[in-house]
Amino acid sequence: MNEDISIDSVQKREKSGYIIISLISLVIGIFLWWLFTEGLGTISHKIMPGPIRVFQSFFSKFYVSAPDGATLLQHLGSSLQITLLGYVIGVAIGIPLGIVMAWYPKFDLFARPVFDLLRPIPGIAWIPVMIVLFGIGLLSKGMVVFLSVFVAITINTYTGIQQTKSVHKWVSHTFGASNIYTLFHVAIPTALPMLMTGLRVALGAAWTTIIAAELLASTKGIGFMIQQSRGLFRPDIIIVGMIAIGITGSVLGWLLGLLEKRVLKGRLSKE
Amino acid sequence: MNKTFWESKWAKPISAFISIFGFLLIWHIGVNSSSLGELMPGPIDVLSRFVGSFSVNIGQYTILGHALWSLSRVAIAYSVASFAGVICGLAMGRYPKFEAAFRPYFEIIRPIPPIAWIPMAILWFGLGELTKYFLIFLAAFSNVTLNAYTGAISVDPELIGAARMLGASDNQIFRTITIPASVPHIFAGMQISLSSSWATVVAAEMVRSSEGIGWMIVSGMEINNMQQILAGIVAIGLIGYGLATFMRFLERKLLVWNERGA
Amino acid sequence: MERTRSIDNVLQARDISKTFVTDRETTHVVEKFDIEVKKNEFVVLFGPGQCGKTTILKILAGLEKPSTGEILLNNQKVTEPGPARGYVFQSLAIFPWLTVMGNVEYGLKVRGVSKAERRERAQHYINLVGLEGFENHYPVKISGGMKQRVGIARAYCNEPDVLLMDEPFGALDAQTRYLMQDEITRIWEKEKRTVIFVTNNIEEAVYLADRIVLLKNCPTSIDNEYIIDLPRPRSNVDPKFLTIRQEITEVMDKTL
Amino acid sequence: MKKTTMKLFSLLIVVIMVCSVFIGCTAKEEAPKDDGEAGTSDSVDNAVQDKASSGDLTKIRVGTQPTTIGVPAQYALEKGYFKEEGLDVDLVLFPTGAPLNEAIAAGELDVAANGLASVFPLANGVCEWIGEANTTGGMGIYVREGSPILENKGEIEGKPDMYGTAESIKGTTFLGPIGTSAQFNVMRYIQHFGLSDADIEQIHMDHGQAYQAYVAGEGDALATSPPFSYDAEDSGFIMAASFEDATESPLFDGLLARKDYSADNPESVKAFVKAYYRACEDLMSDPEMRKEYSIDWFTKNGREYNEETMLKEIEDRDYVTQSMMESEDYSYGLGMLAIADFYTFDGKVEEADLPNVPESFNVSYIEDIMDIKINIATYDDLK
Repeated sequence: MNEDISIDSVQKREKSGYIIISLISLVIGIFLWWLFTEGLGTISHKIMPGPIRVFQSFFSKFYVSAPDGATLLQHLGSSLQITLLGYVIGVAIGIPLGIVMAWYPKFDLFARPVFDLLRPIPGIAWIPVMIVLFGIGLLSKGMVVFLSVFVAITINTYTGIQQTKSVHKWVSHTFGASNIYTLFHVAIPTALPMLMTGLRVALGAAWTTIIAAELLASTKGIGFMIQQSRGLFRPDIIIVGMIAIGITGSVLGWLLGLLEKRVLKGRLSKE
Repeated sequence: MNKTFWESKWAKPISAFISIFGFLLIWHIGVNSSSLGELMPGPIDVLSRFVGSFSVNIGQYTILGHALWSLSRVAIAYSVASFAGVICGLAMGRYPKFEAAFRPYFEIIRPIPPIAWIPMAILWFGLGELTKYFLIFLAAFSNVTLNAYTGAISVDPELIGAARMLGASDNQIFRTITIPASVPHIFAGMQISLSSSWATVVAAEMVRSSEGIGWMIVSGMEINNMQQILAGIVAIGLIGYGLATFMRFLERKLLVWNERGA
Repeated sequence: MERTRSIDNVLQARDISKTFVTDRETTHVVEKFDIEVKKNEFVVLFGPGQCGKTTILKILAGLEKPSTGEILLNNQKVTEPGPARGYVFQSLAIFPWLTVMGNVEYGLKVRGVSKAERRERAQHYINLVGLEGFENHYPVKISGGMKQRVGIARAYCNEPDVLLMDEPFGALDAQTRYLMQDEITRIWEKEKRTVIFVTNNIEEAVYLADRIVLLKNCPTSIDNEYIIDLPRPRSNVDPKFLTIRQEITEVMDKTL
Repeated sequence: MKKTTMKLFSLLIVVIMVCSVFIGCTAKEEAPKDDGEAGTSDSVDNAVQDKASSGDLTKIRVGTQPTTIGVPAQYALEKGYFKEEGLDVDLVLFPTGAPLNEAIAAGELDVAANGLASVFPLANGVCEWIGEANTTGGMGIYVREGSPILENKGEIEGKPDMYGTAESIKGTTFLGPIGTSAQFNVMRYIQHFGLSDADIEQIHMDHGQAYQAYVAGEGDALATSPPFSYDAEDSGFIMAASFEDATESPLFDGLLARKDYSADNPESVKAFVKAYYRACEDLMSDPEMRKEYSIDWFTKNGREYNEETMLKEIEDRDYVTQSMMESEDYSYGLGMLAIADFYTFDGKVEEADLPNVPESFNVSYIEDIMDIKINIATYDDLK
């Protein structure tokens, strides 16, 4: 049964000269945003703060800890800490599980049903369970992130291993290589590109689940910052939080993309 | 168990039953033997609560009513998102100028998870259904657009060459070649979006609701009723699994011409 | 080679050359290529390996723009591809989401021919290439050889003035290849069309061609020509066939 | 044929659309209207009901919490006091003040009965403070047996039964919702010992979850309010500091009205205030009825009370009555000013917004209804 792999990488069309159009459309967008909020004031700043106020708050948030008790970087640090905790555990468990499930059909028969049932359950639904199991500290939030990472990694590893061409397996077996040897020297190298994509997709999943994790009990973190400003009539801080999440998410994805290119150098053969 | 058991058509269902039963057993032992017991209900209580909730109301509906509510929210938002996503994705593929104009906003929206949009969605759309549709729409839209776009720009140039040789104009090529060729991509995108939409329904129903599976979990959190929470989680898992299987079935039926290789 | 402007020239190409310029390097692929093809003439462009033959064909079809020179179709200058020139791709290029009938009638459909008429004409060409009974099959369900027949039928059905074929049998196994060579000869004799056929297989060239244009290696240019006036269907054991083949092979060895 | 794939594909979309709309409607029709629970009641049903009664009523959306502040609103709704005043009330419940504020900001509510969190809509000039509804008692900070904080008592003069010293409180982890009275309680408590929020850890959780987590052994101290404060006492936790000792300012839950709504339809707001205070008078006059009524409504909204805890709450929390407001030492809005002034320390209320709070005090409704004069607090009363 073929897994639906979440295509995360966006195949860029050749570097077209349309960058200018993108910039223009962005500028127009921001201008319209400004016009309807601070310009004409048609939308009250309580519903939608203007770009100037948002960027003011964005830069002031770097050194001001009002109103939620920590600066933007402290929040980011706390969120990243939880994300990486969950990510590392998720990768450590997800990759081996994905490999074993793909390589040993019998194990797959048993592991797959439970995995498929747990897979659609979002991180946020696990929050109460995690409170009970791991309390309200760093670990329980890390576990919520772990779940989303674990699912993404296992799927991609599983699909990667399954892509190993049977002809390669036969070649290795004809040389008398054992099943394990073939796994390590044929299947895993073939799965490497898919694995790398998995790492990037999983980091994306981890970063998006952090907000859910921080709805749990938290004293810091971007999710907490957003959650706090909801009751305080500070939509500008909410938007600052969203921008921070968006930028960090893209930067993380970009970094992993670089790693992927270096690791796979010439191997990114177009099938 | 002779050799052929593994190949026989019974292998899958039986092993599925064994593995799920094993999981419940581990859960049962874990709860009863450790201090976890006071706070965490065992599988028997949860499953009985889950089955019970088909007849007994939780809040205003039975679990079926909640499931229908959640499904209707997902169905409406998902179909609008798929429709918009396909149009946007193909348009981005077809008209590079549109892509250049639309891409900055798409790249900004994509990394921000639906949950982070809740506060602004409430300010813009209030506390009612529209906010929930908006959140689920966000979850589904980016994947469908991405896949429609990838489909549109990765059409085999030979096919386009062949169509051009047969006298097709650019528009005809787009309509009769690019769109059908990207249907497999679009469908893959719709499958991924359906699972992400279903996962977002919990977050969407955290926004002031009085019905839905997500509400069941959220209100369970408020009144500390672990059984209700776990029953909700079981429901989300089962329905999520069912939706994924349904989409795969649909694909086999609809894309009969597409040999979906590994 | 005299440059006549005789009226029966269907396709003419005058000092065509092509250089591909990429940021890393520039490659001259085609140099000083001229050709004149008469109505219903079966011309084979024969040359070793994969260097420029397909590019020339794509230029003749209008799929590729030449760096210099021009193409004349029925003595009019042409720059864009069009239905007047049919193309059969080496990679088959069959539309997987259309059935056999859908593929064959695609050209007519796109030009707005009524359903009844195009159905009838498409059926004619499906029968011509021997695919009766497979009209409603999807390409994924039929063999390589049959897919190539669909390609040929699809090109024919558009009733082009010239049929351009880029090593159409390259991907087929030897046995199917011989069969298809006979098939194409049968189809061609039944419905005469001007054909320009690219191949790197000498036997196929001699078996099919009225006239073989020998191409030198990169950058490709015309070496010389051979007129094959053997009656059809030819047989590759016929002594005359063998001598011509031998001759051309010797000439080819010299140019490598 | 190429047509079929497109046809099937669009068919799929249509099928999904149709079945979703169908599901949506059937599910909605079955929905029996249930006022008790946080029913986002269906305005269509309301209008139909009322057409029968005298004249049509004006619609008003009221937000509150299933706590002391919400009881009079629910009572007035059930007893029909609102209807008598010509109001068709759509009552919406929220777990704490923060989401209620959010609903106000989203323009989803016209008036609200809210707690300490009301300071934010006042400071931001979104709402008017149109009435104080009940005193807030029974809140406090609780710690477990053997907590270091309990070692010394009465360190702060004038506060004999307040526990703790700077050293024992430093580094403590407090559980409780931020932006509400619980946090205010913690901040003022540690201020007495010269500590600030950098010295402690405040974990934000709603009351229910916070209590549950504290019982499960999480965190060092619990800042909570009824009924959880009474449950905490029952399970043997000790009150390190009561809300009154820590904050020294009488805090009132009260009534908010969006400024634009209040400007456009003062009669509806006045009618609401009138019916609300009428309910307060009833509840204060008959404590037995108040106990029964409150227990029933609170438990229905997932807040378990028993006889004993309810009696404690009634003892700790009085509803504001006319006689109370007439008395000399009653100073309208003093609690709100104290809170607003306090919240400027961590930027939750900006310095520049401080004047908005007194400006938002609007006692005209009460003074018209009860024909009395209320003296209003100012910042210098705080000194």
